[in-house]
Amino acid sequence: MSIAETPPRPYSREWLLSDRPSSRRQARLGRAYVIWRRFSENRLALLGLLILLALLFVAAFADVLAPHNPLQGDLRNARLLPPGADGYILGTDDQGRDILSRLIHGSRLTLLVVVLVAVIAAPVGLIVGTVSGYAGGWVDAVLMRITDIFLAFPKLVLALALVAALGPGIENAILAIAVTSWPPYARIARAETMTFRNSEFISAVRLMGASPSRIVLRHVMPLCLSSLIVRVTLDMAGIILTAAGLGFLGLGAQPPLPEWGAMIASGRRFILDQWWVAAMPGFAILIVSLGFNLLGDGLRDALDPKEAGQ
Amino acid sequence: MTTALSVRDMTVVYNGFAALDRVSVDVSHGESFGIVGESGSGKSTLLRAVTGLTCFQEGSLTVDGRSYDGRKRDTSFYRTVQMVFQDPYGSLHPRQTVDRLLLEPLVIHGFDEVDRRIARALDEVGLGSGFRFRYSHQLSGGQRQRVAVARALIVEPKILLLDEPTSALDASIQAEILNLLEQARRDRHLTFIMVSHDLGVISHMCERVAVMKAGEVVETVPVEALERREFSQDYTRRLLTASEGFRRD
Amino acid sequence: MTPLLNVKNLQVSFPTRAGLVKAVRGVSFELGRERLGIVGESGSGKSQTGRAIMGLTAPQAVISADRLTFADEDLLRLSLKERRRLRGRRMAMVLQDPKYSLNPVMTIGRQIVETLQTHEDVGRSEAKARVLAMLEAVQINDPERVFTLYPHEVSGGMGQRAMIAMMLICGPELLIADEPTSALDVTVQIEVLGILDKLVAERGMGLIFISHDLRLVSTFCDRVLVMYAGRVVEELSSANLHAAKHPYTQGLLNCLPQIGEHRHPLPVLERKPEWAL
Amino acid sequence: MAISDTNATLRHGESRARRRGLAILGFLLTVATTFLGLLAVTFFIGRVVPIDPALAIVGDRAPAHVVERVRLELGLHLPLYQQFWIYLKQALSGDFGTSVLTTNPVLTDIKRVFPATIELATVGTIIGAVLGVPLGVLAAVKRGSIIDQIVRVIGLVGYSVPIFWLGLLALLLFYAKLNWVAYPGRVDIVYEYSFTPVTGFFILDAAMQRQWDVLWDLFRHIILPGSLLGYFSLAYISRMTRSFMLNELSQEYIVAARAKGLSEARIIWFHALRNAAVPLVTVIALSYAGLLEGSVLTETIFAWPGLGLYITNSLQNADMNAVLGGTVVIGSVFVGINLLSDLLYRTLDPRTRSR
Amino acid sequence: ATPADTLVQGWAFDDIITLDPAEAFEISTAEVTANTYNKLVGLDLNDTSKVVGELADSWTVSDDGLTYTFKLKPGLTFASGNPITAEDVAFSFERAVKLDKSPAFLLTQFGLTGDNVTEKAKAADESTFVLTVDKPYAPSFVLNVLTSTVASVVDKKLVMENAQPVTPSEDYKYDSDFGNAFLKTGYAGSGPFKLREWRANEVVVLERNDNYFGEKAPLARVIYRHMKESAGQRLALENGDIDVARNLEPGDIQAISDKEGLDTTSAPKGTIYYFSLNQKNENLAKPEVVEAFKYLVDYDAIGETLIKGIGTIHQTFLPAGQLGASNDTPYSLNVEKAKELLAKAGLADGFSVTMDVRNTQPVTGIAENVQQTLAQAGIKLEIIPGDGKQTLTKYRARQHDIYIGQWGSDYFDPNSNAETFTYNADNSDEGTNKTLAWRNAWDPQDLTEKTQAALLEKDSDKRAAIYEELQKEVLERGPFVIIFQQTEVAGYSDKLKNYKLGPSFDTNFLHSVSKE
Ligand SMILES: Nc1ncnc2c1ncn2[C@@H]1O[C@H](COP(=O)(O)OP(=O)(O)OP(=O)(O)O)[C@@H](O)[C@H]1O
Ligand SMILES: Nc1ncnc2c1ncn2[C@@H]1O[C@H](COP(=O)(O)OP(=O)(O)OP(=O)(O)O)[C@@H](O)[C@H]1O
Ligand SMILES: [Mg+2]
Ligand SMILES: [Mg+2]
Ligand code: NI
Repeated sequence: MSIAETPPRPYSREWLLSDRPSSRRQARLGRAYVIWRRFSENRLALLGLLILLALLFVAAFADVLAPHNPLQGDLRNARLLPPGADGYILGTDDQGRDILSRLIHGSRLTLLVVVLVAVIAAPVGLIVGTVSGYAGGWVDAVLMRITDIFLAFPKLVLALALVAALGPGIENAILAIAVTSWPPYARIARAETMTFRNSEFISAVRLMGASPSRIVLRHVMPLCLSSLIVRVTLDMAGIILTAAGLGFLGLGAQPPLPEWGAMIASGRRFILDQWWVAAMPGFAILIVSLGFNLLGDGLRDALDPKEAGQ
Repeated sequence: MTTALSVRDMTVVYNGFAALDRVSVDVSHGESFGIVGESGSGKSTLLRAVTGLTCFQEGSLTVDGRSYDGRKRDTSFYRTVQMVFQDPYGSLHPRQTVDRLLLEPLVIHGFDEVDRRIARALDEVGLGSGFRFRYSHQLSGGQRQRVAVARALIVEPKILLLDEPTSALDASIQAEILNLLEQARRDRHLTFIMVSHDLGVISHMCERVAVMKAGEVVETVPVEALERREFSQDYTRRLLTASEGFRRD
Repeated sequence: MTPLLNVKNLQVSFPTRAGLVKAVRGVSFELGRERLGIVGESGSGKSQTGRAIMGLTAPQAVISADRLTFADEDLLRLSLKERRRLRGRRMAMVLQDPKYSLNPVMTIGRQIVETLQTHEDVGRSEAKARVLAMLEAVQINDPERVFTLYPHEVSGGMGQRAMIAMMLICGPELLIADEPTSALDVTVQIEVLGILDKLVAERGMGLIFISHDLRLVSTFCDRVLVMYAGRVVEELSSANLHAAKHPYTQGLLNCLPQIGEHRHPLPVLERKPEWAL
Repeated sequence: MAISDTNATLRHGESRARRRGLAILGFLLTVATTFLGLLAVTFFIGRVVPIDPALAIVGDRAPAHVVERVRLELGLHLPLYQQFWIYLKQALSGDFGTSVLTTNPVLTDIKRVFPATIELATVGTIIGAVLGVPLGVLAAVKRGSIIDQIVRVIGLVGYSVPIFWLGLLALLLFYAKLNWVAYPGRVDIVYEYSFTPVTGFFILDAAMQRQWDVLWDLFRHIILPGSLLGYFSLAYISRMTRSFMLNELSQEYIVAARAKGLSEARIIWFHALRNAAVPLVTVIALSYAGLLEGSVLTETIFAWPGLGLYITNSLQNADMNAVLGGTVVIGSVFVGINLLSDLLYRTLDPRTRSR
Repeated sequence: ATPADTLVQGWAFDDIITLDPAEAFEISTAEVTANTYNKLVGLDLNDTSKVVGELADSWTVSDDGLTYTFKLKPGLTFASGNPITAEDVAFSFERAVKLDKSPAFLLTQFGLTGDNVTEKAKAADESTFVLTVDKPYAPSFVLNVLTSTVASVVDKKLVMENAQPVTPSEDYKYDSDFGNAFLKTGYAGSGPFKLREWRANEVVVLERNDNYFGEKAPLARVIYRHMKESAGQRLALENGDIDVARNLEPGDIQAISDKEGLDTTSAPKGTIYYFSLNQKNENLAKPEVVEAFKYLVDYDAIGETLIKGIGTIHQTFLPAGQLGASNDTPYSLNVEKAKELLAKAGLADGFSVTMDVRNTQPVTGIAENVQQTLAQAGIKLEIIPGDGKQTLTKYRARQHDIYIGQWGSDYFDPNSNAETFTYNADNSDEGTNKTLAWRNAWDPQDLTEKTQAALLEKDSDKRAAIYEELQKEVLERGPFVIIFQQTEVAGYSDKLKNYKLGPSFDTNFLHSVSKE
């Protein structure tokens, strides 16, 4: 290995890929760059990223992008128009509202659901899992019993029951999905923690005299994080689908909110003659959750070279 | 000579299986003490029980005049006793840079001048500052083991436990690590307890050696006795013969 | 008599993201019915040399050689199927760790029988009889019992014996042993080597013994190849080991601590870039 | 060495029986606490639901005094913990009460609807496993090839598509436009009274009674929802198969098998797959459990008179007895399948067998 | 395709919770019992202001208007083969009153109680049944009530054979359940069809009653398949998997009537759709706001789209066809006027309010549309969807702001609707008569008495006049925004002969339907 005589220009490729970084930042950026390179080799993953960036963009600029008012329709004149008619690119629904505009505004709801569920469920799962895995003993037993109970519940039924109990609405749907989606994270985090728990590098940290909380927080959690991120990303699709399923059963977002699942549900009535009313939001869901899946898949390969077999 | 570490009748039981069976060992200050034995004889278990990574059920442990029970060790214990593990690939956190690895003990024990200490520790183990911000996967096995040694030494312990520190390394690199350890011991007046299955390494590094078999110490002899083949146990002889290479008869 | 194995200018390289990794760079040697040792530090290409001969290199690897013949077969020309017929029957390979190289869900007996039945048309009872005999030959006391055991149920030494039995059951002419004992305890290691040695001597096989332990190789083999960075830097007969010329070989010999020897500090290897050229 | 070997096994042998005893005890404890938890959570959700259970019994238009009387009959005036205690006692004696929706005992209802769900989930899992495993193996063996990409995309789309939507479109195409499959439902009404269910598994019943026309009709009904569920489990199974196979194929024993001169086919389909099968069984069992409990939406779309639909209907009608009973049944099935896959794991993996 | 002797109907009947006539009070159940049981009298399908005899051959009303004497037709039998006697009729009244289930008030409002019912409703002889009421009600009222399901005659012998013993209690003083458990899913009637099976949310199966005393039905079997979705019903109808689709939505009706081989039929029903403003909400309690809401519904657009074919715009509380029903539709969408009114109420900037909406069409669609038109006047409407039981629970507890729903007449007499919309004797939360007026905390003042008076008015014309007046009052100041009256529609295969819908839910008879 030759030692570079002249240090590479900061932020250049060489600088990032240098195997003797000279600062913490360079090391961190270098690592990120390597992951990015591995990730970006995967075309499908890039496609997924693109889809999600597009989703973010659409959500951010929904007001500008939407050609019509998503909530006010023209019942009398513009009901159930086919795609393309009268400037309604994707047609109109049974209230005479522009489907495209509703889809555009609905992206916000989708993002909201996804982000909130991730923000609620993932940390809960991570904490429960790592604590339980690291502590072992009765802490583990109690936490895992609770996890088991939630796992044994039929997911959608529990979500249904919760929404029925709390009343329909997007917030409650989010809560219900979050309540049903943390146990798998806890399981993963626990399993991973258990493999690390007896590993030598954790033993080494213990030998430094680190307290259990420090070990869990600073050493175990970061390790579980990448597989958790992958899992959460992959689960996003499932979350979107569950939210849509709740919406479909009428328990998600209330009308007139343009939630995609609820849009399918209301479009379902016209599927025979006006297929687009139900088909369009379905495509939107498919594309976005495919985006998340592609991204998660790419992340898995990039973050976990073993899984990708590289 | 004063006793740095004393283990009395230590017993460790895993699910009804006695990995250590009433083991007693005394190591005096400044001594280098070796432990040999076949795989599964309980060498690592002994070290882990001393450091509190594994609880021992019976027996007693005295380090530097203070006695410890099977379970708890306080922070000051870890400033006295440090350990280097066998597998250089497994003992470094895969997501942390060398810098972060060395920082951790300093933060825990509240050292000041962390930057200087890290730089000095790296110098001491023969790794320049160029290695400071590497991740462990960017290091070779020998370099990793140096980092592990640096990490153990950075808190300035008095006793260093070494669990087969070179068995995963090539012979040439083993020599470098052994030299490094010897140097450190001399500079810092450390007490070593070194586990190995290689009698050559033990006889090179240690003054006394305990031979373990199936969880028990079968005998403890000075290294010179090994060289002169003065020992009582047949098992020790078998180990010795085997370590001399293959012999066609 | 033509040598059993003739390797000339063997090259193995792996295309990776960081560019082409040349694992083996022009290795040449001949092997008769003798014990040849290959030593070298980790990553020097010992295993890749052995695997290339067996045809077990990962599919993405690029292999080339001026000459690669086994007995009267030109290995470079053979089809995959023909090479497969050679493997296990005429040339075999014992891997490092029995824990990983035996199929964990098959009994030991079945795995050995499988080798036999792949290459020879033998009935079940005959196969079993031969396998039992083979197990006995590798000094397993209770072959009937071991036959029915799963790999995890036997100790490392026992597993390695089974592995040897599996590879020798068809009576190959060439055996490549890739660090066959480095996962074992020293005392067991000697026992297993003893068995291997005896079988090679009795059956007149050619043996390539790969190890990073120069002392072990020199006591076990007739001839030693010393590899460094994918090349053979020196070829010696065991007897002349101490006359090694290459500084790398000398370094390897010197840096081992010995019982009853007092060199403080130990001499270490100073790697020279030109060695790798 | 032989001596130390037997010694070790002897020592292990002593504790084995005790450890097995502990394991069984632990398992029973798990089951018990899980049940208790299930019961508690469902019960309290049931009580929080802002629906007056009395209304469910007497209907929308009942006069006030009738509603009040039913409330008393149901014990709704009692404190919550007392209600739970009563419920617990009944549930433990196998009595989940009467469904107000169907007026049958909940258990009777479940016995009727659950086979439908099992039938559907079984067909789905069979389709998923029969297609998914080979696809996954193929993808792993030809990693990076076009086949791998195709399998990956098939899998990802399976993960991404809303099942109710796909079901709708499939119905539109295969029923409305092409008329290849039968109307949503389990069996044509024509046959509803010409054939007598015995086991509740209609396909089995029809085959045993040699009612081929009924069987054909059943097939036309189950094929679409079955394939749909099959697709979803295929997505999951093929993916996991691929990853397990990749893992196995990189193991040393595969190299050893090649060194023995085995053919690639035997190495892949026998050695690697046999090892991958060990975790795969769990995956398939999980996917089966998932289909059993997660087919609510499919059952809704395809009017499949199964447990998912039953629970959803009950939930919407505040029929809490039915919801609680159904949930507990699904929960126990989940626990049961987990246990079963554990047992299968043990039999498939010799390493866990004797440990 | 469906068998030739079997009629298969796709129908959403998730409201059925019991098939016991003494307990059933649901719309779907009414149709099933109507085809499987007989009552003393029934509506005259050709002139709904009249009743005709079913089991009764003739009847007389005493001069004081308190005693009704019914003479049964000769040779009547139950499906079981047992003869129908006046004893069975009396028993049917007795068990309905004593069981005291949801519909029992229809009979008890005539002064029948558990203690006196055996006296007041009794068999004078084999074929004479005498009913004594407590007040001289308008006979049209009494007879109309007797056409409802609760007055169905059950087979006393069969029922009592299946009755289960009960331990008497404070609430229920009798030692028998009068076959209630049995009849929930069982059958003991005399109609042209007998009930074979009901599986909740799956299927209702009727079979021809071969012991029917009248003309035997041509169909051997009638199957109702539970199908929730209009699109699904249409699809099945088009593919020949069902013969009749009963819950069609506007678009699908259009498609079916355009399709070769399929037909539609319709009949107005006594159900009206409305939304109501809870007077406990101080904004909604302002009279100007109430009026403004009536101007903030786009009746025309809704009529042309969302309810096209399944309803007609109707703004008064009496459905067309009932005595005294008025067809006034004075309101139409007028945002300006509404804004004016709101300004007058001091709410020029609008306000926020919630609406409980059950998850069914067309209610949801209408709610969403109203949401949009309200927004034009600055009123922010939040829709709280829920299933029927949920919204109803809230409605009955007077916890809603706005409730949108429907009201179907309990029996074919104006009093049913008048009572609920205009009667509220006790507007406190403890009020026992939970009429719609009460639920919306509306005190209709003098209207309560007028409603009572109409009940005793023997002269039909005068009675009608009272109801017209009541409707006018509610139209002006009632907190009810009534939108449309339901029209029931069925799409059917033209292989069917004589398939017709009746004027009410319990008159959708099938005994004359046949199939080619
Ligand atoms: N966590 C554990 N649970 C159960 N048994 C254990 C555990 N750790 C070690 N053992 C057992 O204890 C015995 C001693 O193990 P130990 O690791 O001390 O051996 P060792 O002498 O260090 O061997 P090696 O040379 O292979 O490292 C072994 O038989 C091992 O199987
Ligand atoms: N699949 C592969 N892709 C890329 N490089 C590889 C691959 N397999 C081996 N190599 C490289 O080939 C070189 C030689 O490897 P080989 O396994 O022959 O070493 P070795 O001498 O057997 O070492 P050891 O003693 O550690 O077994 C190493 O540098 C290794 O990194
Ligand atoms: Mg050890
Ligand atoms: Mg190697
Ligand atoms: Ni010395």
